[in-house]
Amino acid sequence: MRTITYRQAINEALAEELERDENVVLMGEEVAEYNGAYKVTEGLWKRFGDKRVVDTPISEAGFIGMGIGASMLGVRPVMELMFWSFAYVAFDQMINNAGCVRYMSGGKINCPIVVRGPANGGTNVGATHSHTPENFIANTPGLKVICPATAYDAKGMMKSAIRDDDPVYVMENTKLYGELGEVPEEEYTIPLGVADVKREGTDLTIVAHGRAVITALKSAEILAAEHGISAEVVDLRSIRPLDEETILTSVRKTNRVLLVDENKPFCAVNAQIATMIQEKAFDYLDAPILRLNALDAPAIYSPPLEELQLPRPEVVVEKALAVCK
Amino acid sequence: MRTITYRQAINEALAEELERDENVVLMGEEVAEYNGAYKVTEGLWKRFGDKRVVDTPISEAGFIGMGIGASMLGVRPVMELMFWSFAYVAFDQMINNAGCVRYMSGGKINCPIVVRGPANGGTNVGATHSHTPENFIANTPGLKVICPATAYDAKGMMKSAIRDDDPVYVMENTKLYGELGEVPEEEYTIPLGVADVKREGTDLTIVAHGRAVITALKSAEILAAEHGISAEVVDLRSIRPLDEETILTSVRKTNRVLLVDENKPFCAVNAQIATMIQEKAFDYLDAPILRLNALDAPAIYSPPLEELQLPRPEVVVEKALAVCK
Amino acid sequence: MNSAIDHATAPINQQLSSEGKISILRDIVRIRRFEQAALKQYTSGKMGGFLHLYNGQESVAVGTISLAGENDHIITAYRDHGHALSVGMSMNECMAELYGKATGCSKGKGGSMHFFAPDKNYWGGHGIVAGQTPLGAGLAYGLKYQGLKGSCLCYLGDGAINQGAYHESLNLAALFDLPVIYVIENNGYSMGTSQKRSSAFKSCLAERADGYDIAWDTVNGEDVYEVRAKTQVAIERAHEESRPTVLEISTYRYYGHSVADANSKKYRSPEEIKQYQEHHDPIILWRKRLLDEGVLTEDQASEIDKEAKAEAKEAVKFAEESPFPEPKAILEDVYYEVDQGTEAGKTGKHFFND
Amino acid sequence: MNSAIDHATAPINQQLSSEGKISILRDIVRIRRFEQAALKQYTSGKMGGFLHLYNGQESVAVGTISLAGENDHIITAYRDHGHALSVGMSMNECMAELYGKATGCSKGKGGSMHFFAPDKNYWGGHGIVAGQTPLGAGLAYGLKYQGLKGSCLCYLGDGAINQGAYHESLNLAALFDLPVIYVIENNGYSMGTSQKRSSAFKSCLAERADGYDIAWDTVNGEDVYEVRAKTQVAIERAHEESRPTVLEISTYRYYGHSVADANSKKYRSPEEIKQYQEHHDPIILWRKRLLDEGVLTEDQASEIDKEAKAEAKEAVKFAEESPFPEPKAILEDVYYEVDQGTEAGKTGKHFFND
Ligand SMILES: Cc1ncc(C[n+]2csc(CCOP(=O)(O)OP(=O)(O)O)c2C)c(N)n1
Ligand SMILES: Cc1ncc(C[n+]2csc(CCOP(=O)(O)OP(=O)(O)O)c2C)c(N)n1
Ligand SMILES: [Mg+2]
Ligand SMILES: [Mg+2]
Repeated sequence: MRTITYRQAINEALAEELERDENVVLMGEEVAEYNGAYKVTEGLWKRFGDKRVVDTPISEAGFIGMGIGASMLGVRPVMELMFWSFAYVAFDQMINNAGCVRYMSGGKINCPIVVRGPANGGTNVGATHSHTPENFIANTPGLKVICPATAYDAKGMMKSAIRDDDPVYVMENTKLYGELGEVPEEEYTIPLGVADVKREGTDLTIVAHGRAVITALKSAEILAAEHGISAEVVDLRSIRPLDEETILTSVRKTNRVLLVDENKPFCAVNAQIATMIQEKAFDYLDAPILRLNALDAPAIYSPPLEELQLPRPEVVVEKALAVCK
Repeated sequence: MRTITYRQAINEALAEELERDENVVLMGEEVAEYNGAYKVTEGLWKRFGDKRVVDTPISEAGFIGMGIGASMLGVRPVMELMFWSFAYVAFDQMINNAGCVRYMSGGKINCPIVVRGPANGGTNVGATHSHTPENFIANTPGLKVICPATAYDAKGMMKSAIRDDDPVYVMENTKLYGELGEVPEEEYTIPLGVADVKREGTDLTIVAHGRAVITALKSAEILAAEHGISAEVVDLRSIRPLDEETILTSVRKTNRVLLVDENKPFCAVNAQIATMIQEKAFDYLDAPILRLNALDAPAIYSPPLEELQLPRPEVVVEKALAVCK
Repeated sequence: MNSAIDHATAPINQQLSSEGKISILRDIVRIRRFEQAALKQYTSGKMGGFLHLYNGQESVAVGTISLAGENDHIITAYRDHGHALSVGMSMNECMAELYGKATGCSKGKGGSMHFFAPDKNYWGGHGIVAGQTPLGAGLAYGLKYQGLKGSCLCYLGDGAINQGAYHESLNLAALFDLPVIYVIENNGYSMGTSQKRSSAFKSCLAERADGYDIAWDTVNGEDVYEVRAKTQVAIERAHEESRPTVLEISTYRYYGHSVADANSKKYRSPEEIKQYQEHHDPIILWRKRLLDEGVLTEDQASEIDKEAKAEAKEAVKFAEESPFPEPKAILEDVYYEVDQGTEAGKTGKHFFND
Repeated sequence: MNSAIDHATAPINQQLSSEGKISILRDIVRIRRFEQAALKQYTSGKMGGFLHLYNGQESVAVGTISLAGENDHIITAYRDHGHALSVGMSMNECMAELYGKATGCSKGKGGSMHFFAPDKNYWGGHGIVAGQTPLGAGLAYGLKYQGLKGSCLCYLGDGAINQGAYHESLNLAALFDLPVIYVIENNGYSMGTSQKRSSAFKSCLAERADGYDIAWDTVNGEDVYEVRAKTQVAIERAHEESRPTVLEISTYRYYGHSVADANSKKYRSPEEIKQYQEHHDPIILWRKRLLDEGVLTEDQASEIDKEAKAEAKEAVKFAEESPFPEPKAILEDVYYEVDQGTEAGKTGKHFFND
């Protein structure tokens, strides 16, 4: 199969959906003429023109709210947040308007909007630019949120997100944009709400999402090579809707669980997962579920320290050994 | 001891701190001339005047940011959000500025600000006015968040919050404002980060915060009277900092846990608590930890239905029986 | 009337038939009677939450919305009963919504602040101050995107203009040439705060539009003819030039901010309220105007009032007799895909109570 | 100079000693040399994250801050190196910060966008566009609250004016009579978007201040005398009347939005950049002015440049040789109470990794 980057995979998804449905419109800061701050929308303005690919001023609350309003009329905006961290200036629009208007109208309205952009630490851009709010979004009934970890998933899920008739918030990762992965030429979609076992194993289940999946996979190799531990890696891919069954199936097999997550620990996504597992697979657990998160401080700038702040294979392995001891 | 309302208790805390420290200034929409939308600041403008009690326009991002800026200079603003739900228009200021500026400046700055107001459902004001974002705030290192459940706690903790040199976000509850409780005449403070066993018991630990504590206490009575179950009720009071020891001590004694929380379930505060307990008291648990949260939808308006949406004693009892079976 | 111009002579008003004029009166009266009935029921504990009455402001919604055509859309804040009835929603569904009944326009899920009727181009009913202003720009964006000659009338209060979202919306509206009309319903107060204590301005609140090169005007809201004449200019600007407008319409509310507002007679004098009710009340003024014009008879006027009262009474009965939603309704209308039973809606766990 | 007025004659400039004039040149040159050194190190991979250079804009920070007295405070966005050096921060601490070293002004925790020196009235360095504007109002509020005759100079970009927070701040500043001066550094672009494509306006961006009844002015940023003259008016307004001002200072950046901006020569022509560098460069212009005035000799000018270069080189050495923070530093500087070891800081769990 051909190999393309995560960035290209998303770009293809956007192009295909722009092609397929004339109601799809891309919007955001620098997405058109500049080709996107991270070049995810490269070439799309040139190809689809001013109407379909639109540069916005730096007004996230305004333009995302505008997108939500347009979506109520059947337009299908795909909004780029240059960084998901900037969502906080638009949070009211994203939570209260996109997230509640269907409910408050008794189901008369739906908002087929996608908000996408990178949400990650690890690039030394400091505390205000390194937020990972998938836990906040998933807390909000009415919203959906996904965090694809590979080019294949990013393309297939982005297409599903755009076709979904509810608001879907897609969290990408600047550290993954350049990563290569196999992506078929043929069209495909991946449904939201389906986890993926990225590596099979028998001794331990590692659950992760986003870039933590890559970290988990590297760690699983070390565990196998150096410690004879066979770790299964479950990639959540979609946070809400969530595929609990795939997680539980793995846990019932391995009986030991480590949750790796780049969220800050307090009420991280993996706190939800741990809670669920202990409730639904209590009798299958041979040891406490352990978690590994970003170190609990705002994202530090200093490059070598930020590397220590995020989950990395050495620490995953250490924690895995603790779970398996 | 004399009995006053939760509202009066907060009012006294504010008055005493205004009296004690001339840097304390109250600000918010309608807090001065109108005496507060929920009358928490009643009489304070009259008593302390224009400089110390200030009405603001409807510009939460602006005025809370302004308070944060003033706090960096040593002013100690106590900002009222008429509803905590309105925090979402000011989220960037509250998370990125108050929450990160100390870190990003390498400790050169601190923000002794308090943001307070009600955060609760149950009053039929609809989805956009019923958010309970204590989990979001507690996810953010650099911020502190407390949810007092009684008049006594509200007064003592509010005073500590105002004296604290970090940003402290206080979540009150409109359904509690009118509740009476014993509050001493003499001055006292309650430190942040100390949970309170509101009822002792031996068979089951119920952990709760905010109004869920009151629900838990009612449930505990039913459990004792009708089911012979002795439930201990641990009131977190402070979410961050968190008193894990008091929780664990109780769990080690009762070996069974129910977590009651008005947060929506996904990544609720009680997901963090469950995760922590299963990790640190794994061998003490005789059954899975169960949770009870608000039903997982935006807050419904319809009064009889909203009552069903929030945790109530009947359901707490049912869940408690499930934990104890 | 103090104004030098008689707006009755504006073409849009000249075109107005007698039936049209009477229909405007009927709509104004219906709002008044609906709300009076609602107030009574609210006071006797039949409803929860807030009740923000539109009493005194009726001519604004009715006057502006009387001009709305097929592709003109409406969105407003929480003080939304008047706009709802103006677009043609029934008293029944509105009253039932106040009661939180399953027959309410939002199935009892929204309440007073959240009336919706997308089939009548009415997009609510929004509780977060100014939160609807980007949505208004978005509705205009959508119309333009779909190649329709339309507009969005987006209402906000005098206190709402100080929210950042409104300003961001103004810039977007101007920059993208959006056919949106921001209607500032200036009733002089945001809760207990007078306009002067909440907003810095030079001549008026609408003037901020200047900084974005947006056309604006001020309007005397008690005069239906003026409201219509000036709104029509804005609608034409929207339809023909796809350009935004800001209209500041001065008006007044008789009751407190919401019915729960215990201070409503403290931050303004009873005389001020009385003054308005006696000399500026939109029903009295419009009724007198139509009587003067010979378009309406006293009998007809009384009949309209009687009908409106009866309709409101009927609506109360309807609401009373309607059922509350079933408990399972709590988890409905959260996700479109789930409600429709689509494959997407059935894949993965969407709700997390167990 | 095209302007009819020679701002050199303004009293504040007349009072400026020769040493003061030379000091301004030195500050401008120091910023230029500091950033050129930083760019070189960034390009060779010594730093992480972003590097937003201030090249071309130096006269704005230096000119305005040259007027700041004991109670005048400064806050800006992420393009903050110029302001930092202007308030008197050392090249060493700034360069070390870029390297992420423990000796950096923010202990390596903030990076390029987050320089701070509260002891020099410098409150950063903020990465969220316009997020600093309410803080600026707050600093002014604090000064006023404490009864100090001061001001806050709050800088923002031409793209930042479209954020709601800025508008909310303007209203607050006007309403509360805050001594804040919003300085819009209009370099014509927000990233790759020209002013015209991001902002709707009538004559200029500052004019939006009118809607809030705030005084405003436009300033030619290449002329230090003009910058100082007009800023002084604003500072006096702040000090004497406690009133805000909006100044829009036109300027230009030579490099891309940040060094990572690969498109910097696509959205504007190389000619445009060259044109500015040749005819509007603040160093060339000010230097020439001082030479013309006979205040400066060519030798002195070269000496200043040489010293600045040497200082920058020294700073690179300092940064290179400084240690990175210890890993435990990651969890420091989160909570004041914890850092100080107070009772509050020791009560309850503050960090949740285990
Ligand atoms: C963001 C936000 N802040 C505060 C409130 C509380 N609140 C509701 S209405 C209102 C006053 C609004 O006044 P105005 O805009 O003049 O409208 P009016 O009530 O007069 O129609 C306030 C403060 C809110 N709903 N949303
Ligand atoms: C809220 C927010 N949105 C977007 C960004 C990304 N961003 C950083 S700087 C910038 C351009 C700002 O332009 P301008 O205000 O003109 O300042 P300049 O860079 O020209 O100094 C953008 C879009 C951000 N940091 N914050
Ligand atoms: Mg008003
Ligand atoms: Mg710029």
